[in-house]
Amino acid sequence: MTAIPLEAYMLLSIVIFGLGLFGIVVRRNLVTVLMSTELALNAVNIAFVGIDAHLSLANGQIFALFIIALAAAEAAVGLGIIISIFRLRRVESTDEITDMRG
Amino acid sequence: MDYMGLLAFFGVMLALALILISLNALLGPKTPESMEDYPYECGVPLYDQSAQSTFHQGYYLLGLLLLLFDIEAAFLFPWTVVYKYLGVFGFIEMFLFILILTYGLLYAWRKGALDWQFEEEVLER
Amino acid sequence: MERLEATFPLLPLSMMVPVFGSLLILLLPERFSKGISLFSAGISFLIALSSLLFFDFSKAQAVQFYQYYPLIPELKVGLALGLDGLSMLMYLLTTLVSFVAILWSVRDRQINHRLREYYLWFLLSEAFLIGVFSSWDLMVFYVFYELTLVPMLFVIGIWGYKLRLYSAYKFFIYIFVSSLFLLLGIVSLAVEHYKLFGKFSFSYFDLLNNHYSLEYGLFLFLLFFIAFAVKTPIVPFHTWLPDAHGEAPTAGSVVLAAILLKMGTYALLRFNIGLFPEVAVFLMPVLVLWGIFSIAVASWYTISQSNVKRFVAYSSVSHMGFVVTGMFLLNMEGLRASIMEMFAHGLTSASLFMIAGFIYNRLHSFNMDSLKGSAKYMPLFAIITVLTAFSSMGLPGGSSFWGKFLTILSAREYTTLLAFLVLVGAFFSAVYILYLMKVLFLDSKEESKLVHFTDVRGFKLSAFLLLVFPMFMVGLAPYLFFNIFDKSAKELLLLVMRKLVGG
Amino acid sequence: MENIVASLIIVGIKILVLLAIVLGLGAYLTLVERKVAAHIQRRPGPMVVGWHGLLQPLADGLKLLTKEDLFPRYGNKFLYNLAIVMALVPASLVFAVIPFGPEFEVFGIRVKPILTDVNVGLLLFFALGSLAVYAIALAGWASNSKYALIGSMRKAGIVISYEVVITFAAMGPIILAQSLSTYSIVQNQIDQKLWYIWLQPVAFVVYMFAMLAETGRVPFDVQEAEAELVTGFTVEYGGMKFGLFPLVEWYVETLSLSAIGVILFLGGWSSINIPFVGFFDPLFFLGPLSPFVWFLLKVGLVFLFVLWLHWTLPRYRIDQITSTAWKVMLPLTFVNLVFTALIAPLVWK
Amino acid sequence: MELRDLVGVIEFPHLQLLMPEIIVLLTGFILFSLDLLYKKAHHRLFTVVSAVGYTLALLYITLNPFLSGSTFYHLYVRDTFSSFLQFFMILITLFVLAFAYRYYQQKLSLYREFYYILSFSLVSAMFLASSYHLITLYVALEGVSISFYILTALLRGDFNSKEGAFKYLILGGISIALASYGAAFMYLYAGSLDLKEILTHVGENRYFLVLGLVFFLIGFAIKIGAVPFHFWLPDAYQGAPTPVTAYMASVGKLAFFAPVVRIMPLIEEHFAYAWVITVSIISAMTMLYGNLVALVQKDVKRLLAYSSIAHSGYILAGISVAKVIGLKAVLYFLVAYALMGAGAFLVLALLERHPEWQNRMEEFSGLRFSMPWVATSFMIFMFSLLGVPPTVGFVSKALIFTTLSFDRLWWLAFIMILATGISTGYYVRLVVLTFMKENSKPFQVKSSLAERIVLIVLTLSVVFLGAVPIIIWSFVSPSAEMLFKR
Repeated sequence: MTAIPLEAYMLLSIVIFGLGLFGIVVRRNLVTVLMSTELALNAVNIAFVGIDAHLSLANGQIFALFIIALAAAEAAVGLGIIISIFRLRRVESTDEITDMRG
Repeated sequence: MDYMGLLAFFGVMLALALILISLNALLGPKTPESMEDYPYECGVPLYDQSAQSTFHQGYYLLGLLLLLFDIEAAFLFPWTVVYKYLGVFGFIEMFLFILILTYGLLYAWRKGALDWQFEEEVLER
Repeated sequence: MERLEATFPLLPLSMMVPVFGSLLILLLPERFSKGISLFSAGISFLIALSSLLFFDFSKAQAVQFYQYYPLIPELKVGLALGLDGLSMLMYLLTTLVSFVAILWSVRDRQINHRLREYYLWFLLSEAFLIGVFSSWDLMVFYVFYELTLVPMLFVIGIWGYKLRLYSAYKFFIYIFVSSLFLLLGIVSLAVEHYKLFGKFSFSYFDLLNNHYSLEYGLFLFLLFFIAFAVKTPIVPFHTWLPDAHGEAPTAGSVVLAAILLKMGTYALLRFNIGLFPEVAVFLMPVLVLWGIFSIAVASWYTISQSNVKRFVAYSSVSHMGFVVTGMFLLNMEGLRASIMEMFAHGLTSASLFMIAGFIYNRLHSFNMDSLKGSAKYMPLFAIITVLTAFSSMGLPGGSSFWGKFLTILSAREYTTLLAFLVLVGAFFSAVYILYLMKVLFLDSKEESKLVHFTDVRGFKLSAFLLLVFPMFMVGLAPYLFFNIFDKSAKELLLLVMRKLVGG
Repeated sequence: MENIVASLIIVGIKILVLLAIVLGLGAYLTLVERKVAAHIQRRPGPMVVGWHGLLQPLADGLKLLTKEDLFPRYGNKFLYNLAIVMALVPASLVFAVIPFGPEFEVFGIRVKPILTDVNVGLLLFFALGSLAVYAIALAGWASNSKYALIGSMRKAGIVISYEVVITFAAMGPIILAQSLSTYSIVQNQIDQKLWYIWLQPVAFVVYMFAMLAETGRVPFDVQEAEAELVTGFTVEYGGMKFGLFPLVEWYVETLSLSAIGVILFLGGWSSINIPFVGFFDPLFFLGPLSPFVWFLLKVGLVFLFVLWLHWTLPRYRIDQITSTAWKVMLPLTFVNLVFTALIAPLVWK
Repeated sequence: MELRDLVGVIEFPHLQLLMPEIIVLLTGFILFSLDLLYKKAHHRLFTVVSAVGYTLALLYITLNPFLSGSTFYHLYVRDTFSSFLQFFMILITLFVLAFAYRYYQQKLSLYREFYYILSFSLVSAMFLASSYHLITLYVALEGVSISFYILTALLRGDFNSKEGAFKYLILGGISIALASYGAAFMYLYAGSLDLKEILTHVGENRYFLVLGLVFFLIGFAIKIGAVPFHFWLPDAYQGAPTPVTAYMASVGKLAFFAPVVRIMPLIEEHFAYAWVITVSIISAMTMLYGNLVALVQKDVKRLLAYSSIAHSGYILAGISVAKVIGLKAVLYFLVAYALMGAGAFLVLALLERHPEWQNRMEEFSGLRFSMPWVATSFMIFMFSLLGVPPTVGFVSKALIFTTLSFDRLWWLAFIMILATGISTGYYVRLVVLTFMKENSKPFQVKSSLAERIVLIVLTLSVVFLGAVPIIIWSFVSPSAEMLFKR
């Protein structure tokens, strides 16, 4: 049985990472932006796991595990902040939170 | 190879699901009526078109809690499998981990995240 | 260079006296401020005078009262304090002028609020200035050099005249930014020393051993020169000066003109010539012509002023032109002229600013016209004014005479044309003084406003006398002063020759 | 080459069996439920179609297939259909990691009666279980109807609460078995001569609670709450699309969760256990078929237990359900985990 | 089974190495428990408990300054460098703590979470300063960042606070994603997660390493606020509660720069060229941009935020010279900025307690009359940020100049002079306003004893450590030499 080549993993992860960054830049909805950052982090996970399979090591998977955990924490905090933004002012778009300028 | 079986099964189930979804469109009668595709409102005329408004923030909190605890579970799974080889050290590590988790749960508890108070100031306290 | 270690911490002490005084001012009630500052400035002046007794004139080229306190041994940064002939002169000037400035302030009506801060800043500035003139470590020199900015910023900004905030701001930015180049130059020297000898050093004596290619030397020279040219100032860089001097309170202008400008010329002499003799020689024609240009342009500006303070300020610029010209002529007479002019200008400009301040105290105006008729109603004041003015103009017997005369002499050593150019410069500077004289004594057809005011007396008179007396000492017995700095100048010249011949 | 062909055939057969279980058994369980419910309420239940209503599921299926295909006017069509896929596929995929019996030999080929004995079988189970939330949330959201949305939020809230609980509850058996593979968990129970329920009674109870909640069975069926929300998040679905949701939720999921419960706590296909001594098999006469029968028997018993509860208990409020999960069940599982970690060395060989 | 081999070599961790971290962490947990179990606990109790904990950790570091070694399979490294940075992190956290209670009381935002999130972020920051291992770095980085997001958002009813936090969160998320993606590439190159091993590894496909390093450093550049990755910083700093801003500006800077500084010695010769070029260009942009934009600010907090960006630029200038002298300069600058940045923001924190204080520039006019001592210390911080001797700001700038001259990066030195020249504009304007303008509206705030002590200590240390630079230098120099020793 042939293993999936590293290039495939890397390509996938790069594509997803790019999508994440693209989403952060282009999307306007607060939650979508947050999700895009999480997407980018998950792309890193794919890369790590793929590299691990390629090198037959385990360190990358541990890294991926930590990324999962901390990304979750970040998402939790992010959602909290978004909710409190929403409670203060009914905004949904990043265009609307530009009180501070200069 | 194990996963190939899984993949095949997944394909079969996906196909099945798609078939079952589309069967009604093929087999069912088509009798268009003006009101038939209105959302169900107990017969009362529709108040507003979108129901996708806000819901109780308790659900958000549940979501956040799930996020955190499920992830911590992901840390515990590897530990459960190799616990045999870790000995006392593994036990202490796990104990600390669980302790911290319990603290997190306690925190959510004390801060009222688990009580569905139907008032505004849950997050703020 | 030879260093004579001090057995007695003279320089630290004379720096600590004002600092200690300022601490006392902070701690004691405001009504003691005047007395304390007067007392500590006087003490440090006395210390400076008495240090002349211990100064070994036979070894005036050596650094005497030398002491070293390491700050960062690894980089060889340390508090290296000492006086050679040149710094000795500047040290004397500093303590004298500081004392005079404080003496003047005691009766200055402009200084009527926040007295405690005022005297605090003056004492601190005296301490920093002593530090500037006695440091032999470039980094420490830079620290003191920068530190002198802070007191002056506050003095101009708080007790100055109408445009004080703008002037203080401008003054600080000009000097601070230009001196950043100096900082870069200083650290580059140390790094160069590291690359040559494998260890850092900021000590002047070590850095004398550095040698550079001409291009690199030129680059470093310019880094130093920018800072000092702004400080001195030389003409295109002078625009901060009229504002700062014009808006500062009298005592502030006195210290600014008499000492702070000397920092620039002193440093040019010490560092630009001392550390980069080849470059100095290379650039000599440019710099000399630049100096003469500076004299001429500044004189032109001076004549067109109607504000006395700005008048004096511009005249300072032109005097500084003499100093720079003399210095970069790079012969014995030139250096003598330059140093003498530095000292002389310290005295005369201080006195001129005090004259302006005196008039302002009486009439609340800096207009030239206010001086009209002073010869009639305030004879003592008029006499002092005349003495100062002639001294500044360079009449024989006046203090500036030697500076101008020797500059011409030294220029004569190169070509007569150059001497002629310097002479033209001297002529210009005579013109504006004569213009001042005209206003003072000849334009008295109209009724003077000075009728109802008393003449100069008391504290202010003694302040004037403290300046006028040395002016004539310089004019009449220049050898007293040549004794102090001649050997240092010769040493500097030797340095230049040695580098040129040996290198 | 032959091996590959053989294994392909075996995989094919296994998939067919699983399909039969998911669709056939799933469908027939509706009949079982209706009969059980009817008998609990002292009535006969469906009696018309076929003998004692045996053909009723078929008739129901046919009826559902010939309904008109409706779609709520303001909904999102893609998500609306995706919800069904997301409900059916993961729920049925769980069966891939359920071992129905011990390894046996047919025509010289050793066959494990499990589709894929992966070494992270339980992890796969939890992962697929988590996906169920998406189906629910999507269904409610895509319908764009208030009743559907409220129902789906309630259900999702419950499912995510109990997802955590069920995960932690399952950790006890995993520690004891030192494996995440479902097959070896059962094998370990047999080797250690111990059903894990004897050491994990608390975890088992918690697991059962969580199972009821996850499948939306009474007493945790607030997502439907007939009197309030009609049929909850499925209110806007019609025809076969409507039919699939209860099929998945009430039968396929219940069945798979029962099976996993049996595997984790009741020794899978092993016969009756006397702790640390051995197994007692009253069905020995069935020979090699006995493990399979035992497994089905246990699953069936657990399933019937669920049905029994469903038709006897009242319903709780949503906040009561979730706070029970977090305040009672989760701490219990924590304690159980530490306890298990302490006693685990006694069990290991 | 290889599993047995894998876990068979369990070493017992040398816990004394991470005693300071453990103490701070325990403090955090004690605070946490206090909050959970004792609902009526007064904030003073929280403050005292945290202060005691931090002081203990500080004492431990002070008493064992040369403790070094690594534990947890090289996941954690303690050396003089980390002890040195940690010392200042804890110290400044203590300072910030003194200002917290009254500030939050004034802003009606007395969340007890502040105390323990503060200590958790401190622990993460301490870990960030003491590891070569990418996993530890990642976890610590996330720890610091997440705590910062929360701390930024903890101001009741203040939209700016939430807005700043959200922007910080998103950019922080990108930065972490980039950094970890870089880590993935480096891992692919060397098959190891230890930065030391990665950067000394010789293997094929060197471009993976370069790519990884670039991503990794861009991640940190975002955290540091280097232009063009700075967008979040002014908003986050302005939105955050001011004590938190002080904390983020000082401890955050120490923490986020630490890994970058650790990489410096490992930049090999053939990397050095690219390193110098990229870092120096970023540095030039950062200092110019920060100062230019700060010049036109009307809000002092935002102005200081931009000045913080500019200071990142100065520090980056030192980093661009990956030599031992550069490292020393950077270390000195980091500590210097931590002290003076914290000081400047803490003065603001004190002033913001006045209910009508809006952080406008004009409000500073005549501050000298209403609060002479606060004005004086503010002046000293401004002068230090500007780089007037004999403050720490001056010494650090001089050291950066030395560094640049060492590599003959004249253009960067001139840009730095230009940037400093621009910065003169606003720093001196603030001083001029404070001391030389008349009072338009007297603001008076009563400060507590602790606040007074902290401000005095900070002011004096800014002056004294600058006048006698040998004190910090004697720690900076050996740490830098140690890092460069292979």
